[in-house]
Amino acid sequence: MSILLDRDSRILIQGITGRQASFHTERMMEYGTRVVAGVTPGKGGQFHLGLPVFNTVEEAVRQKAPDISIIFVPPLAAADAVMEAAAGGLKLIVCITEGIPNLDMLKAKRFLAELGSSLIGPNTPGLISPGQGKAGIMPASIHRPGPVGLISRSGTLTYEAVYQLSRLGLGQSTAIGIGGDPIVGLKFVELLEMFKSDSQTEAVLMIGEIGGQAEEAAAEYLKRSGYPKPVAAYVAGLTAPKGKRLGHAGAIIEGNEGSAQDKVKCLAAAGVRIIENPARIGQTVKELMAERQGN
Amino acid sequence: MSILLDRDSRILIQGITGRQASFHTERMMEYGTRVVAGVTPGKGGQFHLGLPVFNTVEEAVRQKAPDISIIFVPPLAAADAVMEAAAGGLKLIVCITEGIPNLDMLKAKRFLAELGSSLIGPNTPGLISPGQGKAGIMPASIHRPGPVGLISRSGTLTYEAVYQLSRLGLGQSTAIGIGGDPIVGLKFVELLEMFKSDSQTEAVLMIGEIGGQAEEAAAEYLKRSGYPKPVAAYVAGLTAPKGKRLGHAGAIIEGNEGSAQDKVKCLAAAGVRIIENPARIGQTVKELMAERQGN
Amino acid sequence: MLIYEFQAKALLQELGVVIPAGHLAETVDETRVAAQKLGGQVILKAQILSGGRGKAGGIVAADSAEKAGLAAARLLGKKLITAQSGGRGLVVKKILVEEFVPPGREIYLGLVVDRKNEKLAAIVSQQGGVEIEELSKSCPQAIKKEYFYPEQGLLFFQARNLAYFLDLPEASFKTFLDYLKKLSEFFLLRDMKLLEINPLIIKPDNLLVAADIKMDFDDSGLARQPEISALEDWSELSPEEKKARSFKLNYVKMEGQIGCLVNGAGLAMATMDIIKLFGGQPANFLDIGGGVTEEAVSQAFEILASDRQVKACLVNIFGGIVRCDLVARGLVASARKIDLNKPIVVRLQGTNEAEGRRILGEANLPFYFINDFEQAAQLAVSLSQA
Amino acid sequence: MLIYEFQAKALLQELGVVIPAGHLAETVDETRVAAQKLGGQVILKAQILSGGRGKAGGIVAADSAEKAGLAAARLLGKKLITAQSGGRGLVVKKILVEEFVPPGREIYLGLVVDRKNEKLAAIVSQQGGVEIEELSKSCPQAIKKEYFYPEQGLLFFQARNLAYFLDLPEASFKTFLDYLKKLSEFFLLRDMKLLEINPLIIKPDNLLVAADIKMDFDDSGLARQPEISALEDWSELSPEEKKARSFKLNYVKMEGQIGCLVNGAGLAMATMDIIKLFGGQPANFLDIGGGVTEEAVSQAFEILASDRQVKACLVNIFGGIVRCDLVARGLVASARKIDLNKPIVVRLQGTNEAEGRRILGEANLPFYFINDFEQAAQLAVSLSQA
Repeated sequence: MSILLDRDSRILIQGITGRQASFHTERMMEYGTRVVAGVTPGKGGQFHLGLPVFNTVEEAVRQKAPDISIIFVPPLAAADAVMEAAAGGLKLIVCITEGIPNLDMLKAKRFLAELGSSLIGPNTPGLISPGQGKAGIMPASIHRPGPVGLISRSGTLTYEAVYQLSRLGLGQSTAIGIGGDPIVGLKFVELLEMFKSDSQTEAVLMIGEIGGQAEEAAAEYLKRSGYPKPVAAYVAGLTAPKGKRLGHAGAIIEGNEGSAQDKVKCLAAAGVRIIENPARIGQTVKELMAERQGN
Repeated sequence: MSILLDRDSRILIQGITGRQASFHTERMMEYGTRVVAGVTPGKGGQFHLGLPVFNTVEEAVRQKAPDISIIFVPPLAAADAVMEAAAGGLKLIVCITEGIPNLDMLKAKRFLAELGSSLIGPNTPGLISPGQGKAGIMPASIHRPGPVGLISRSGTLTYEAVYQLSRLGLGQSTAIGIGGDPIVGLKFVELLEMFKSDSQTEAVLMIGEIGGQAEEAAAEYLKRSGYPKPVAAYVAGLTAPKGKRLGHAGAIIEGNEGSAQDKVKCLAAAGVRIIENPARIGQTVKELMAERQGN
Repeated sequence: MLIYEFQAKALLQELGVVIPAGHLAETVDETRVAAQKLGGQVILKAQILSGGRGKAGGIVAADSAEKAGLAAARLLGKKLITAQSGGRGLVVKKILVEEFVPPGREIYLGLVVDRKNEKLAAIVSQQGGVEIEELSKSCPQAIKKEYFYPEQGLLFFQARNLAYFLDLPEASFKTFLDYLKKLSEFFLLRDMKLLEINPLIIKPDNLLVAADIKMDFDDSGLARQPEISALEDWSELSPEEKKARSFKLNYVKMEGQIGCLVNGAGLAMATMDIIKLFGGQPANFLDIGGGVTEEAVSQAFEILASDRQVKACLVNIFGGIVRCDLVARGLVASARKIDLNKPIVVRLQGTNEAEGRRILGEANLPFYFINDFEQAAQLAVSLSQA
Repeated sequence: MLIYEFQAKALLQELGVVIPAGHLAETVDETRVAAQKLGGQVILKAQILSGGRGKAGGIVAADSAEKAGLAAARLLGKKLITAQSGGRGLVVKKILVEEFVPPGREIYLGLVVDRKNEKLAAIVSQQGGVEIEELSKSCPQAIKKEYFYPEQGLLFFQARNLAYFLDLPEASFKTFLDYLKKLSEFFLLRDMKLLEINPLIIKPDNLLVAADIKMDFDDSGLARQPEISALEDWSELSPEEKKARSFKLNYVKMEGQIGCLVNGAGLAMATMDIIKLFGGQPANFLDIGGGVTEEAVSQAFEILASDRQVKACLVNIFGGIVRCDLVARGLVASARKIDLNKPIVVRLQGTNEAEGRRILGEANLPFYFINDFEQAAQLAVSLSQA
């Protein structure tokens, strides 16, 4: 199995007629993902990439019953699109868009919580269950099906990690980018919980970075839950200066919060294998899994 | 037992120094209710009716650990007071105030739902568990402890019903006024559910009135749940004209919704004993209970 | 609180919603002048605080200023009895004279506080000009609703959902979204209960014109809405209603012969119901409320006693906050002022009931004391039919 | 986006928050005139986009216009190095000359987007003028927070809770509530990330004066906040930063010797980290982003190559959306324009990596191709230390 996404998942693309959306929708379909429809207000009734386009999510849901929506909508309209997906009944929403205002996301998250919809992102490459489906913009070719669950706040660094894993013969059950913004949907804790009961997943790799408290929360959860699977983590930004935003809107050390040092300390104390060298991510995961099997 | 309120309940009075609040707080205390503190912003540190007064609910909670708050705060500040009580951790809030704007109540209800607090009212006489405690403004003397659970949208009509019951030797487990406004907290369904598992309650009396859909919802619930206890209902306003507000802000037949005839029809279809003559409320409940015991 | 169509249209115009050109007229001459200004072909709309005017003859077309004047002469001062106005009808004192809007597609647009879902609802229908409630029964698929939270407002995708449902011409699409946004914000800002544009006309040039408008405000919100409160027209109220309002009495005139004076809305309704049950007809709903004064009771009683339809009165008091002695004193004070030639059945229960009965007993007036609710009602009915 | 204190104070003044009388000065003369107008006894505050000015000597008192002029002469053009400014320091170009506010009680008032709770937080402390984060560690009971939803705003009882916590004099109580209401509304309206008044001074006459203010706006909200965007001062940026900004490159200058050019923020951080791990020092953070053009790559590379601190460069590309050949072309274009006398380690992975290497190989420039991440970093470090 895998989490969140498998070969039966039916994908909706919001903002499908945009350039980026079109490109990545084609890549997803090439990978065998079941993309069933798109939404672009004003283009309802047209076909795009062979897919029916609807004016509203509501209409797309009525006609095509998707269960995951991927959002490629410009930043100032994206939170509304997320809420539209939730109101339409979508239970998993993947928001690729970068640059959504914080306040918009806060409102959208409260809205989603009440409707019981989950969000991945925003500002995420999305997620992939190798060999089953891809709901995102990551290069599919580096992925292999396998036993490692991957949760990451980063994009290309995740590709790097996946590349290292696959080269060592370690495939991935599901690899999820949780997004680089200050306010994102599902974070480490919720996804660790899902990987816990996923039979395919034998170990989890976390890729954290500076800013926020998501890694600290994960550490607390792992400790509290007596997490049964081995977990390794790399946290980017040990050399990051305070108060400077490094690329991601969420990657900023504010006040005394969010330094990589603190995160690494918490995770280590929770029994997580810390990866210090980002070139040895795959190697470390492999060693960790071998040790555990040896026991 | 009883529902919502018993002799261990610790009561907080918001707006305690007002004239009405003072009068009714004294009556509650005379009845033996454990009123533990009051709140009036700006009067913190004073004593009133022998009770400590605090500036904020937060402070009152810290010092006196109340579990029910009764709100006697002017209409335009009352919804804020309700939210303050919920934020302070109070799980039951009784709002006596009449004339709170609809939009304020809608906001407050969403706020309370997220915090898991329950509201009785607004525009309610409150509730009483005879012989145990009184959290409201009803005349205590007419009540007797006993087997009838009473849920009512009205004030004096409830007193009339209680008077009739008590005269026939039928006491009340708990009698609750749910309030005469369009937007109120707990309604028939939630309270019927509580009476269902209350051992003291052998029968439930509903006093409905025109407006809204609360009686219809109750009928549906009773049908669906196969409600195990006998239920009788009187619905006021069979002679009410359409579009006119009769006293209560909520007592108005709007469009095709909310007529007493419709409500009576639904309730009867759900197996509720309908009381047509408001002078025979007590008598009908007595007969109903006797019939059921006869079976 | 309902406001007049012309007031509602002025509010909408401030928001930027297009309304038909029009002028308010209170005389035949003013009507003629207004019609002249508007080019002669006009619609005259009686300004009363009730829906259903059209069927009652309150909306008249005229194709010249001359004919507009004649129509106004017939309309002004006329009593309109609509489905919602109650039996006594509402007198036409003002006419809104509007340009004739050529027929086009008509749609319905409404915003309302939805009690059942405890949210706000934005409602549209492709069929404008009809009663939305009837439509919702006969043809629910012709209606679309979107629910929203007051603190969040109508969301953009919701407005879009409604617009697509209506299948609007492209040239009207943005205007419609703009209207919805402004109207929903106004609704929230002004503590409204209901806002209906029915019909909203799509003119051949795709302009959206609000042809008829209904606005109802939450009475409980008026205390913080001085601009809206100022729109209230007391002249629509009967003298009795005015008196009741000024003494904070909940009074609604009805068509029967038994005047009712009760404390509490539920008990007042129940009192009306029991009268009907025994074959009588209540002349009114009257809830004196919890914070009532002796003076207010006295005024309340005068309203009943001076109603010529009333043949008998029923006073039904369950003393709680309201004390029976206070009510008794109010009754006596009033009975002394007016020529009381109607039988009064009095039932007093609860707080200070004995004292109340003593006061009434000493007054030497035509009171019948009955302690039992049912007997009191039966007596009132038989007295009213004597 | 941070704005200057004088800009923030102007915004607050529009809201009705009291600020000290003051004037902005860019020269010694202007400072002297401003001080004269303010009565001689003044505070000079260097206007730089960074906190911690006080400790860095950016805030100076003067008790006459003459002395103010002398202080300004020392301050203007000076480089201030604060705890948050980074090593290179910020040049003082403007001075806010303010009236001297006599000492009084100082409190802290802050509004912030709270990532952990995913709400907004209003924060107060009885101890103003200190760093709130340090206080929250050393003395958490001195701080009170209220969390609220953006769509609902700060609730009245929450404002009251904060005010009572501060134990304000009665005469300041209402003003404080009023400030909180206005500030929280402004915060929401303007897409802010942080608003701090620190200290807020309670003057002996109970007036509340915002003595120092920090405002930080959500960069993602700027697209809908033209008034705020207009406040950005590009003159604070170094030429490199300006260039990076105009090409949408995420560039942060640091203190080391190895210039880094990477795609993706996480990989860029990891690249810095691995350099440090092998004993080197990164000269910058540079994420070229996903939508980068050949021209932007070229500009990015020029920024690195022209940095005199840089002894070696490390290009680390994991091609996904970004194609390796595009990056290669950008590098070559740039290397041809400038005099490239620094060693460049290049690692290309992913989309079109072969083509990228071919392009670089043909360029006949000092590139070292290393496929392995670790080896690439090690080589860059040793080259930078040669």
